[in-house]
Amino acid sequence: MISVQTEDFDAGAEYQALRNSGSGTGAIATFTGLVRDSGDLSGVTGLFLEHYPGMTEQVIQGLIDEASRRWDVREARVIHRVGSLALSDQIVFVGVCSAHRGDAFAACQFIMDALKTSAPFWKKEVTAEGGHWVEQKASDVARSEGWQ
Amino acid sequence: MISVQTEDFDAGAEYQALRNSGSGTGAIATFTGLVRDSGDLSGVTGLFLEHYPGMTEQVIQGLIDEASRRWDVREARVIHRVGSLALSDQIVFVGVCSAHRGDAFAACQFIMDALKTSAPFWKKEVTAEGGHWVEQKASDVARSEGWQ
Amino acid sequence: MTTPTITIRFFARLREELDTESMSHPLPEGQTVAELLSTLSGRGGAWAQLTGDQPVMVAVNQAMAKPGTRLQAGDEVAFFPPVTGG
Amino acid sequence: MTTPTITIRFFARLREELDTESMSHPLPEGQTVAELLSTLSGRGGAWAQLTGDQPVMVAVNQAMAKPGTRLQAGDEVAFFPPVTGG
Repeated sequence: MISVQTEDFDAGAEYQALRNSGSGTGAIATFTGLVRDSGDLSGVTGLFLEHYPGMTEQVIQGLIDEASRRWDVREARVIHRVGSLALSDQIVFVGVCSAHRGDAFAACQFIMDALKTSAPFWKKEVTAEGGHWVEQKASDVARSEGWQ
Repeated sequence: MISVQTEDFDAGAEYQALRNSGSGTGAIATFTGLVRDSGDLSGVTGLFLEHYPGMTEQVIQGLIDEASRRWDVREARVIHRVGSLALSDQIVFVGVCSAHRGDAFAACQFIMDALKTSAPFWKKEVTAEGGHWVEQKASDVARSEGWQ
Repeated sequence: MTTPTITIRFFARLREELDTESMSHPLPEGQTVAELLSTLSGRGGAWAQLTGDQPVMVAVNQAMAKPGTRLQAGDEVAFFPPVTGG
Repeated sequence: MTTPTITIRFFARLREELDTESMSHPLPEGQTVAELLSTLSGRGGAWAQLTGDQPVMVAVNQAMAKPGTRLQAGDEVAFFPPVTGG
């Protein structure tokens, strides 16, 4: 299940959907990203997230497919929000269920790491003066390349 | 928060508690273990989990403390059930929130891996004929030692 | 006979700085992404950044592509900065 | 003068096979975990497994301990198989 949406999501309901994936599931790993107050004085009041409709969903499906080839993945659910988000809002959810915990953790982390460097989303930090587009982090690229 | 309990738990409520841990949280990783129908013909109908009260909580607190020294951990919640469990029941929950996703994933996985080899819980597989105690897996020991 | 065209889309910072979301464009001579970028960059002003120092990512028909990727009539070509989701 | 004692607890398979959850025991001569195991094993029957091939884990006062760990009066000593939670 892949959803790119402006509305918030219920991580608990996503977990329940994964739990209902069948009796062979022994492990569920989830990750949620929140808009973090980075604590500096830049006056950021929120984020604006833009995406490339159509391509985004295809890229994410490709990541789930690749994770399913590399690990035992019974079901994966990915939700990514777009539009205006406030501090502490949920941005992204990745949940994976598997027979085994090593596979659930690895697939969940792989999808999340790869999503950050290959899914066409762009973040703008919003301030009172307007905003600025966030630059890609070298650490995210390195983390994603670590899976290859 | 550490709880060893016979009752079931609400993973969604645990997630919400982690989410309310403060505005510096940017990442929440959770893991839940379920009683898996391993699909063989051994006639297992459920599990019985025994523990060493007192020591269990101390060991888990020690794992959370160690994770907090090694990674940015804003809050960690661990729940482990004991007593009689049926197939598909939830056994264990580990949730970690952090400023950064790498830390949340690593701390969550470390606590879970280390719990399996150092927290005094013992699993008995229940069958119509009685049951048998589960033997420790070499793969779990190897996974736990991988963190040292 | 109609001139073969492609659709070009821009996202995020490029969309804002070029003040263009989407445009129809003649299929470039030579037909590669690199040649298209060179043509667009020749418009000057903000467009010059398309062959500048900052990385520009390209997708053709919603799949990541490279400078040497050949274009065909009807293709959807998208240019955007490195992605920053998640 | 009272004899100094320790409390010994057993868990899981050991608890069942020794049919003992908890017992009071005189502080062993030499005062190490290894000596205590040797004394208990000498009871024969199921008790012999305490120095057999299968690993036996030990905790003293609810912290993991080793064969050489010295015991003191009042200690809580627990013996159990390798753990299998999670």
